[in-house]
Amino acid sequence: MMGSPTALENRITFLIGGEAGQGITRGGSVLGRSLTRAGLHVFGTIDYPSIIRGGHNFYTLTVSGKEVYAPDDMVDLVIALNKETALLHLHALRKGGGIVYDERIDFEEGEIPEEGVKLFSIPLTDIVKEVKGPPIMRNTVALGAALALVGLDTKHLEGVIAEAFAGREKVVESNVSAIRMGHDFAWAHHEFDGRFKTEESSPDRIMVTGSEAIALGAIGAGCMFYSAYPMTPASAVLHYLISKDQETGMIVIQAESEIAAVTMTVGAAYAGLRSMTGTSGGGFCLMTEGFGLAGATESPIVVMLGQRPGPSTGMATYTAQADLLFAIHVSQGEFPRVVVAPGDVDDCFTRTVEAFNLAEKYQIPAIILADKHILESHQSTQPFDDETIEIERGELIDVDEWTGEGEYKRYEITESGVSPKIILGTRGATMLANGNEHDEYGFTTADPVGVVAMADKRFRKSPRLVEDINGLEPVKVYGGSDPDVTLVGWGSTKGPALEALKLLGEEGINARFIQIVYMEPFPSEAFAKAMEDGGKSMLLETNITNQLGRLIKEHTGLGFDKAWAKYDGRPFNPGEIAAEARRLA
Amino acid sequence: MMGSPTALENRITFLIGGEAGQGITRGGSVLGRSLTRAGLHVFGTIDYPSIIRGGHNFYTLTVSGKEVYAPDDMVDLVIALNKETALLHLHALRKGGGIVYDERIDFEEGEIPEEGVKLFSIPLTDIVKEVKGPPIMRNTVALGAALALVGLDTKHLEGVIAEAFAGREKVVESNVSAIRMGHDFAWAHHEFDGRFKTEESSPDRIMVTGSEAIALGAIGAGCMFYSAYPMTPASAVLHYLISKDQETGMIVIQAESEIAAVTMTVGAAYAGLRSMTGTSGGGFCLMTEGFGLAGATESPIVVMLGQRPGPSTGMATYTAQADLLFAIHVSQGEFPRVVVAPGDVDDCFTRTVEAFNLAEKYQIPAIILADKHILESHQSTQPFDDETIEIERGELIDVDEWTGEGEYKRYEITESGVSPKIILGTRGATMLANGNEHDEYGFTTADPVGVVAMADKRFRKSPRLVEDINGLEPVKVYGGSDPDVTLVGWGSTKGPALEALKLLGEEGINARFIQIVYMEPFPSEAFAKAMEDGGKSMLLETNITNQLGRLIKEHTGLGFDKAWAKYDGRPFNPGEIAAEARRLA
Amino acid sequence: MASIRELGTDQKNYWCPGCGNFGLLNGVKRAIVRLGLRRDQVTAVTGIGCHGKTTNYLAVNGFHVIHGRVLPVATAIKLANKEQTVIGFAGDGDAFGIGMGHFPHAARRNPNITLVVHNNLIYGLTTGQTSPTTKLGHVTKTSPRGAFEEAINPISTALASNAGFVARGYVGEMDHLVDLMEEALRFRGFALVDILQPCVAWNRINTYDFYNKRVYKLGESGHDPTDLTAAYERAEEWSERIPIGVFYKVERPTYGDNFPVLAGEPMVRKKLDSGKVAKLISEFA
Amino acid sequence: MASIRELGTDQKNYWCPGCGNFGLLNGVKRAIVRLGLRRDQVTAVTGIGCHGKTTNYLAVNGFHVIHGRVLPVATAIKLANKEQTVIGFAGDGDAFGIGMGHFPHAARRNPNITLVVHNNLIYGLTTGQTSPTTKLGHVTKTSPRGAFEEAINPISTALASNAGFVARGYVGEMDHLVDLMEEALRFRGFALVDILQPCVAWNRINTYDFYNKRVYKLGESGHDPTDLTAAYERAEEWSERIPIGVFYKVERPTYGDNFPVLAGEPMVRKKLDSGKVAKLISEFA
Ligand SMILES: Cc1ncc(C[n+]2csc(CCOP(=O)(O)OP(=O)(O)O)c2C)c(N)n1
Ligand SMILES: Cc1ncc(C[n+]2csc(CCOP(=O)(O)OP(=O)(O)O)c2C)c(N)n1
Ligand code: SF4
Ligand code: SF4
Ligand SMILES: [Mg+2]
Ligand SMILES: [Mg+2]
Repeated sequence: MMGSPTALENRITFLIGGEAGQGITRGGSVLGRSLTRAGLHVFGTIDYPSIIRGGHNFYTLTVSGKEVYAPDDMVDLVIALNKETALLHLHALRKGGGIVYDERIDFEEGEIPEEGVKLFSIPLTDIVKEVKGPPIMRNTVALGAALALVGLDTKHLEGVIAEAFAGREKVVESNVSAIRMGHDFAWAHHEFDGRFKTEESSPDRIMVTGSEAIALGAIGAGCMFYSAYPMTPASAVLHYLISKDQETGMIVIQAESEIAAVTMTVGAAYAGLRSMTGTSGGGFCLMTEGFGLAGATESPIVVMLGQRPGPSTGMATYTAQADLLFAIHVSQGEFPRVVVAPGDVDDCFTRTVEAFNLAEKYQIPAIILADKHILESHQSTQPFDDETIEIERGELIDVDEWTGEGEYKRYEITESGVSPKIILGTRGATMLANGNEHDEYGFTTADPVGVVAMADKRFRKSPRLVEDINGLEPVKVYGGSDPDVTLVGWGSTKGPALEALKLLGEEGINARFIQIVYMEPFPSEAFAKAMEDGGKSMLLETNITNQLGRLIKEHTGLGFDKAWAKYDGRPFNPGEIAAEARRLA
Repeated sequence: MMGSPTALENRITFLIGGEAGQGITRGGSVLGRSLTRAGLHVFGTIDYPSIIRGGHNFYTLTVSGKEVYAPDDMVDLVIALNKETALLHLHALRKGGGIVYDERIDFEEGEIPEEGVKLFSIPLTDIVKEVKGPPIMRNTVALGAALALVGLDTKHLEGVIAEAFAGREKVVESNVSAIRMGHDFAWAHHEFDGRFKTEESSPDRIMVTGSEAIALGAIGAGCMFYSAYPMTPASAVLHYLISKDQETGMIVIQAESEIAAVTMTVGAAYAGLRSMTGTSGGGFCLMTEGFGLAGATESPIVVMLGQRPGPSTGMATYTAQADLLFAIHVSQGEFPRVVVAPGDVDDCFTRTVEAFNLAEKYQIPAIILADKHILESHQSTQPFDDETIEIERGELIDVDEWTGEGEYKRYEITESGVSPKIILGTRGATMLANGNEHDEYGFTTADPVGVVAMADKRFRKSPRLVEDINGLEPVKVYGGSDPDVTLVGWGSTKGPALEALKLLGEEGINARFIQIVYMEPFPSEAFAKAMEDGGKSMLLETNITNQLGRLIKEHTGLGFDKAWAKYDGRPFNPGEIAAEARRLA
Repeated sequence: MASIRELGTDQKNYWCPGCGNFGLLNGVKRAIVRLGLRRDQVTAVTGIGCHGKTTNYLAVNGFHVIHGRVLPVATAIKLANKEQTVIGFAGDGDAFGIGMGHFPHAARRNPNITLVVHNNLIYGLTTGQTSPTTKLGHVTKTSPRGAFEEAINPISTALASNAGFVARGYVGEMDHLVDLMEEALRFRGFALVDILQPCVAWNRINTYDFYNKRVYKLGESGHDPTDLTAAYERAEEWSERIPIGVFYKVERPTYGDNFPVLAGEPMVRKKLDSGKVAKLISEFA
Repeated sequence: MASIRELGTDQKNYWCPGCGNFGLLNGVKRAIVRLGLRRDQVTAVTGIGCHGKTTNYLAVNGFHVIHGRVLPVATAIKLANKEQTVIGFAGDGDAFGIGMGHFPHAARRNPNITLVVHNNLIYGLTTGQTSPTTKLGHVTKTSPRGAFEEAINPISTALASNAGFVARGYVGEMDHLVDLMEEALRFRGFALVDILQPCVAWNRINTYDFYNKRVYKLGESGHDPTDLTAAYERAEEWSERIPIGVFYKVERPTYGDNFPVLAGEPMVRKKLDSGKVAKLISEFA
């Protein structure tokens, strides 16, 4: 049998599917981590409804010897933990692809086409029984079998499992047996062409989700306070940080509501801590007033907004980029703020550090605008380098640096617009923050001259802020010069767009992708420059009204040959982007 | 002595000033109402800090035989209830203007310039003592005196006071005596040129604030439910509606928070009532999630957002137009909505009715975007005509109209995008509303095809909504054709802009004012058309970042020769607008 | 009058097998049947959480709202159509975490509605975080060293807020639960029914077994439900013995009783009349 | 150590002449002086309302926040710098209306802070609307037929929420108030001091005269502040006799005690160290 196209280029896509509660994400990520350890590149993503048990879940994992930015549209190997999975994803199975399933599943005649689909029946249940494991372990057996099919050994999988159950010898043992039995059964009984060449391997990489990368970025940036209320897809940041609070020395709090979460964050920032909160749309609504308090009191906070489809509670476990304009314009009145949208796990790490630095340097609130697809997907990458982190605290006066002369003015009118800030408890100085309009000391005022001076002070930060942002690659360009077509997008669209560039390249179409990273202040010049000589242009957004397009129109007057709005809660697929681009080019 | 210029054109401006607690607003509005009854046109506005007693308050009242849209920059007669008032407003006193004050106030040498200022000392305190009134009654005496100075009798003032204290004979009596004694003293001892010709009078007019006009609009529109949490400058709507709940049959509730207020409003709308809430920026923040719930569940609610300067709690008792972009983009996700910004009390009434109709016809939330200046200022006008009100309930199925066949589908996919809505409790039908994404019945779904169908259904309302709005004069043009200069503004800027047109006209400068009334959906075509052949253009907004300008840029690409951002919390003055326009023309 | 079957929908039920919500829903349905209500006479308002799926499975009027806002929405609906039997369904997090700002206010207002709290002492739908009702020491995803905030006590919170009907049910005592729900729905005023609802997915402490060993019925224990002090004392019990039943019950005027405009037909039946405004306008002359 | 004079600012005071806030502020200042604290050792967090002007008049560290959010901000500040004496100043509306969602949570968490409620039973700054603590029948701008929602009882609400120190003061009993404030500030844990504060502008019922006739001191009445049941009973008293003093007082671990990272120096003193992340990153290999 002919190998599938991806197998030929040393690339394969797995899909693990079953019911909620069958450990689908766990299975997918364990496989991804094992393959990362094997030196391969991976991108894995989970699709699940907001249901704890039951309901169809599936995890798509694309693995390759080269960089992977998004899962492929088509699947090579389906690992079906129930029959539904096999049937539901047949349409996405590449010709020559296979299905790993429990021998106890019976397919009726005609359910599976006779040609082009390989059936890999494995005694999942029997093996689990043999090793006396719980039903959920069928998952593990199937992973062992899948590795055999793609020609890999189980060393790394065993390692990952052993670490996961560290200290529970018995469990590790039975899992390892399950893996090996699955592997050996498949090796003995089945054949599949998608064998990996691991010589292309790049070892010592890590695999993380966007949430984890953001959490690590926060830790690296010296965040000392995180307060949040659970909300998909932001909760994972909370979970991770709370699990590590003793190692990091961070205070991590589950607040009673998003209102409490954000106002606690502002309180901690006032005192002098780098502080952060995270939420999704509904919770962000509840944070808007506190966000404005941060703006008015010049308290540097970082808010991670993990977008999911709205309006209202919408679709809790799906993805969208539909909160952009809301985030940019949020809260009454006006004050400088930063909105930055990471596009992959590396961005999640580095841009989080930048957000903390900008927030503190300019004493303004910053929003990290992520989405479910980026937050919950796994991506392999080079380990983040903590040595590259530079913590810039701006005009924060260290406790020992306070000279103690005169009364301290929290809102001193300065040329830069930034007023030196002390740490709460500095001997001999008191600090008055005020969400009402105020004078230099922080006392409430409505004096027409004074209030204009204070607003001007706040907005005097803008030019330098813009300058700083221009130095941070606010717009990134991928692909060659003089392209036939230029794709423009942001956030998690980066991955599928980069994959689409590859697909187009294979067809000889020269394409470019422009990623806008900073949304506010908007990098107009950098963007306009990147758009020069770009051929046809296509905007990609997972929202209905093309929010980035509207922002671009406002700031640059530029339009697009095509503006594609996808809003079914699913991320873009590389293939569909390539197809549209092809039509346009 | 030469009459002041305004007096010459039968126009005069009073300024009543004193401490909070001295009844400044009351005095100003009583005078305004009396003069309205005298057939004159008035516009009165109050300037006060957020303080219950003490702190300088002043009420500026411009009165004329012709329409008045805003108070004049310069004052003819200062009624100084304390010395501070006389001194603070000297700079705004027109040459030849006068100061009414208590004879017990001693001005030091040089405090008052010898020329150009007339001093009208009145024994305010003595008269109050004589009629055995409380100190606050000095106010009343001064009003009587002021009327004498401008050549009017006290008939209407006495009438207004008598009604205010209806049923309290003694109080009425002493007030009337106070008025007459003040009047007679001034008549006997002082002379002033600002005499009114009342032959220009237009009788039977009313004087209302924007708040009152909006409340009346809501009542006229058939609003049956109003729930709010107090917040300046929105509270007056709540106060008025609660004071009239028995006459109107409306349920009016002071909720425990803005979150409760808006979600109650959504609940009432779901059940089938026209319902409304009102707030200012901070409270609006707290309503954002509930607003999205209205959007997702297609519940027609009306939210009055009374802007004041932010960020955060800002300046509670001053004015701004800095929540425009926040309001337009508010809440996560996307759904059609209406944002309408009334520019005067007539707009407040009619546009409120429109907001209710549009909200219900399209089953969407609507925002009435007002500001402190419009909400708290008094303006005289023709009585609103309830006969002009047309209540359009759209596809609301009356209880008796339900045929009872089949299961009712709250979110039936229709061509118009509007799904017929029943009233809660319709026999034989149950109605399921759902803030999660849902199918036609209202059941939760995340099916990729179904959710797109539902989003498309919601957005299919847009074209007809835009059409409707185009029929409602979304952009109003004042002034002649082929102007030298075109002013563009919104909301309460309308008044000073219209006055500026008059001033410019007097100088032979041909100016036009374009008022944008509907901000969302934005009336791009109507606006672009209005801008044609407009000469130089100037944008007027009381915010820092020229939010309307940014909106215009996004929608039409049009810019301005000058964009004026005023952000000291005070409304524009006609004179300053005229001066800028003159420079530009 | 709806039957149990008619009160169900055709939607696939996605609660975990064994979840206490099944019993809870069943108990509510049986009470509705006992009251002889038609489907169109009942409105269910649900919050966000596993409990929130109730509107998918209960075939009456429904409003699935946002997290924490069951009470203001339910209150308004009752005012809008006083003929509806309005039942709010909230989670412990929904009612006492994010929604805490409304609870005491609903209680003191006393609208004639019933609030059912699906109290599983955990955040179910968001995969097992600490809830305000999670007990001290309980290890969850967000309390790795055990919960260290004293739990909210729904019963004493309701008592302190002047709630007129304060009760606790348990899904493992079905007949008792149905009686309780019936009593709550018949009560004129705000009724809290806090229901012990095991979450089999995330709460491994407060299980059926845990409750079966501990619950006892207040009705059989000589408790006087008009005695506030006794109610406060019973509310504190949560160790060897956990009381279920009515802690407190005293009628007073309902919220609706205080609105003169509610004396007549339900608000939603009234015709809109723009003429009413004319007289008011003239007052501004 | 600050003196009374040093604790004042140069800002013109804009409370109405005769307002209870003057006495309240004075009482707080005297307690701070008694504790011998420097100005830089105290942080005041104020809500929005007349009470919120306190940060303009009290010369310590201050944060004038948004309406209703005194408690989360104050809680966070205490965690950030445990050496500060943190005092929250909230209005009755601020604390129990819009801010109600935080009160029970702060109480059960037990951060070592004090919440002073300027309880004037009215919305002062917004010109006299009904407050959650406004008593039944009281006619206000928003209750033209008299308030008809049972008032929130701050004392029983605090008790039901597990607050460790629950007290009521009255500005007309200055020495008692200063003692109370001192005791509250010394208390290790969350202390509520609900202070009866006449609003001379808008509340014509709960005046100095009203209170002078009624208040009595719990300390002189044989009340045992460790007896929860007795505390609930006293909390209900509000007619002929209104108790002031400590209703309830029991120490337990504070919120901060539960964070291992708070064992050392205050958080704000720690140096930021980006190196800590390296080991964590390696766990993702
Ligand atoms: C404003 C907002 N914040 C957070 C969430 C996420 N969320 C959904 S359900 C839930 C808590 C569920 O716990 P509970 O109310 O006890 O319900 P259960 O699932 O246990 O029935 C949370 C935090 C949300 N939907 N909206
Ligand atoms: C979010 C928000 N809603 C409403 C307001 C308006 N507001 C300011 S103070 C206040 C209430 C004041 O009452 P209380 O808290 O009792 O304080 P007091 O003035 O009586 O001291 C209100 C409603 C606001 N500032 N912010
Ligand atoms: S997670 Fe818990 S509450 Fe939710 S359905 Fe499962 S068992 Fe029930
Ligand atoms: S309004 Fe009341 S609370 Fe406010 S300052 Fe005046 S008396 Fe004091
Ligand atoms: Mg729960
Ligand atoms: Mg108050």
